[in-house]
Amino acid sequence: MLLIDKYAYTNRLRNFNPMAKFLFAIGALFIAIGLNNLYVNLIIFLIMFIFTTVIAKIPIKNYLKFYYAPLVFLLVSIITIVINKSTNREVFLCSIKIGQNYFGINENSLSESIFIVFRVLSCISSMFFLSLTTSINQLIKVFKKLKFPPVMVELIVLIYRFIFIFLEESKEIYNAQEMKYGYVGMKNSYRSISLLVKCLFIRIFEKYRDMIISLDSKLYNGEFKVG
Amino acid sequence: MKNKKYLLSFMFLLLVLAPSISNAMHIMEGFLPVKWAIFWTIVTLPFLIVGINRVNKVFKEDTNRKVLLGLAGGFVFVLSALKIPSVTGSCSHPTGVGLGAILFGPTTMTVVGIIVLLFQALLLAHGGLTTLGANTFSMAVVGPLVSYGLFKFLKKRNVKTSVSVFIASALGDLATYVITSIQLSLAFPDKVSGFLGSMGKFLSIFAVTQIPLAIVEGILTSIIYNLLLEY
Amino acid sequence: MIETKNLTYFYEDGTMALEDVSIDLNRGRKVGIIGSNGSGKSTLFLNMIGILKPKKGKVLYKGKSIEYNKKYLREYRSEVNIVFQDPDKQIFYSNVYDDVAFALRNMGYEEEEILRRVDRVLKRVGAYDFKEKPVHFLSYGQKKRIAIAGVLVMDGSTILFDEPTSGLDPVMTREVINIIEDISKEKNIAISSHDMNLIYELCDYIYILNNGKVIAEGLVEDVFVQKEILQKAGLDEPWLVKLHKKLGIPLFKNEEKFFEYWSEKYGK
Amino acid sequence: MIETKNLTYFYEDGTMALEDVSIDLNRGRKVGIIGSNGSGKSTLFLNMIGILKPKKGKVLYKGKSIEYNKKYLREYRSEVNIVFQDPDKQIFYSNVYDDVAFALRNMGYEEEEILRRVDRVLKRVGAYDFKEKPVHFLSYGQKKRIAIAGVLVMDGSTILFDEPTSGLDPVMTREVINIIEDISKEKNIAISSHDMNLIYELCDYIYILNNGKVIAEGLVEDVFVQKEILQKAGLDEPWLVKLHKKLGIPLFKNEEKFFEYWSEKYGK
Repeated sequence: MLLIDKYAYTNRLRNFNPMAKFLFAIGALFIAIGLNNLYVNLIIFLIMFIFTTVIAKIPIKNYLKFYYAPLVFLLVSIITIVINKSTNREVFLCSIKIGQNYFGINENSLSESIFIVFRVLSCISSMFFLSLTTSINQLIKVFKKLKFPPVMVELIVLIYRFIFIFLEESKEIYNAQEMKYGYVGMKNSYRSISLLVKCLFIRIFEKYRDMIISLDSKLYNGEFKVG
Repeated sequence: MKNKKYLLSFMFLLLVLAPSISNAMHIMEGFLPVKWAIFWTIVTLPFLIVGINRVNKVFKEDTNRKVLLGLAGGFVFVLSALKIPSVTGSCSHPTGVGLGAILFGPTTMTVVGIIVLLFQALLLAHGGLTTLGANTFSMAVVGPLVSYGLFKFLKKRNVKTSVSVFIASALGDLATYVITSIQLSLAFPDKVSGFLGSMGKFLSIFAVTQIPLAIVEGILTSIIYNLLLEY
Repeated sequence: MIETKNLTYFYEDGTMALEDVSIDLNRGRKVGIIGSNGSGKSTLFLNMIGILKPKKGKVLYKGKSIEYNKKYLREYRSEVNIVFQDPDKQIFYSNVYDDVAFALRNMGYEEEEILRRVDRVLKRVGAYDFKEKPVHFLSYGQKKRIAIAGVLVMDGSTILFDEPTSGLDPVMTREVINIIEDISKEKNIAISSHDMNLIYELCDYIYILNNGKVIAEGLVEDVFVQKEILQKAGLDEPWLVKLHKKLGIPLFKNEEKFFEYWSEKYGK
Repeated sequence: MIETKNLTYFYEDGTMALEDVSIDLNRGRKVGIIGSNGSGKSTLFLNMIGILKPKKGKVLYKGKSIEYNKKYLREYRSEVNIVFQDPDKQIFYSNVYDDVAFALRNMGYEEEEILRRVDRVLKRVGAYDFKEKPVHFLSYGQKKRIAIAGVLVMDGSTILFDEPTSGLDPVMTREVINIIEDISKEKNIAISSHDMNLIYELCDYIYILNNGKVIAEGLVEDVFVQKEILQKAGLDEPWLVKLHKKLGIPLFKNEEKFFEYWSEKYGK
């Protein structure tokens, strides 16, 4: 249902030691933002790219698609950073005058942006390596070993399970609404999405009611243990 | 029905803690320089610790609440994965995060929030691990606090509930957006005009999308509130 | 009026769901699509109503390929619609009337016309008596009727039913069958199910899906006697078919006819 | 070992759910509780495992009234447990192993013992092959098996099954029946269902519930031939019973026996 999740369980590195994968990715993240070195970051990106596509065998086409959304954000932010405003033309490499002010690209912000782009690419590729090769079920064990607060681990376990129950329901409700013209026009869309949220919201309580019965019958003693 | 009480308190939450993890802008993985990544993690930490203690206390009283909070977390995540057409024409995510739990107090939101943000990073590639601290601070600390405070405040003043709901959720959303802009401006002060110049740029760029979104969010939350009242 | 032509569908991760499926709903008034869970029945229906878009092949409506733009789909869905399996996921209001009126309101009908249509359709599915009750007080079978009403109210030419009787007890199953029989007098019907006795009695033409492929098709009487194919698809023979084969008696479409035959022949 | 004695249960709003229900699971190894949707089957089960407390009457375990304190109920539920209808509501982990181990960990077993037991039980329900898959990748039928495993692992003396085959296709139904048959060799079983053919084949003693009351009980062969009672309860006759009555042949418990008889007698 979620493509990244699917790959995490089916890629070629799925059975590789989860702690090793985790430390590898997190280590790379630290190096990437810690050193903030163009060459190092380029190398990290290339390594992660190869590990994820060639070794873990994530199809390149889908892999690249995952970059799409973050890169849009990156583009907008970079433009924001690169373009500055000043009354003094001297600070810019090139500029245009609008009214009293000059808008242009400053040398420092340009070089900063280049650093950002490389840093982002190396970090994203490291995160993708982790999320595409290591399933949440494996990560949960890693979190436990790393002594995350137990209550966090338990909530992660439960939320992860319930995400898919709600996802499936929301999809079915959405389809049924779509078939009834629920998303034709703005007004219908708002009404439909509100109804959908309401339906899911009520489901929380129905499920809660049934689940605590099931918990009782399984002798729940207040703790969701993980092996 | 015994659930009625839960339902009401939860509803309250829905309204109040609206600034959503879902529709706010996530700072992407690797975007923040190392010192700011660390800084925001440290700033968020106390809230997280208070939240965890709080959650632990609630769970001690009633262990079944773990499941309820888990369900709320799953729900919040799914809302963030839904798409609705927004005023600006692009697709955005609907409201509702807050949902976390007034039952558990607003700091609980930080605990559920950080987990949902973690899942968003790992499963949806929204946000990131190095920026988890900064995103948690804007979306799961400040946003909920603002909505929560506003809602309480307006309620005391006897403002009509649906209006309070609208204001609380819309402004909570805006607060998140302002904080994100501040975070970005601190990290990337304008090389020419400094922090303030940068702040102006980020605020105006994101205002185009975020202000209409905040309004949509407010409206949706009120509609949902009314629908739930019917039920 | 709906056909699929060599329809192939796979998920993003490459898992094959449907392969080269050609189905023609004109082959019967009530066409059955049967197969075990996971054989692709629901995915096929989602393709047929334009929610999913085939990766290869096409869906034809009145002989023309359907289009995937908003305008076309809007038109199309006023003619072709679907009753999903779980009523809880297609009833959005706590009020029966509002829920059945949902589609009409979205289509912009006048309230007067809506009132007329909703009332008529509620009577037709036998839900008029409880139209004042809040939905969460209704039984599963009653909700099912509301779900059917909510689709029927659009008055299209074709309705797909996804597992229409699953979870229903014998009496409610009978009632839903009667509703479907009634609708089929004026509309084209397709039913997906893994309940063989239901399909055997209700449908006239069937397709058997197995692992996303059509492994058999034909008139009910012809397909259901091919035990190996049913077995391959993980399905059972209807008991009337079993009797026909083991006892060497003629094949009957429903038990009434069989018992009639028997009493005539053996006077019992 | 479980009995209910004049059990009456009504909801907080006063709606009667069960009235004067006396049921004794010792009457058979596999006791069937049949009735239409809303007849009170599930409420009865919830009373039997001590989740709901009867308003009048009582639940007896080994001849003694069960107690409603935590300690007693924990003990009790390690002996008497239930598999609910919807697997999604009783699976809490995405990890199959952790989920099946859940009850054992709650009971404080050693991890080694847990590993042994979980593996054994997963093999027994035929779920060992997909134990590495996350639950959200599993089909409905596979989840059902995990849910059964999660209860079976406690190794109690009695297991209640609430609608065990609803929503399953013929092959999975057959598999679940086999699992239940297998379990019934060493445990007491109660099954609630509105699928008459299932109950007829599987159970030896049955109770018919209608509107919260027991309107008939007895050996399967005796009860299922009383058409009026089944009709009153909104149920169908199993087809083997219909044949028995209409064709004047003996009553057979399953189709194999019937066809055997037939071929012996008529050489077909």
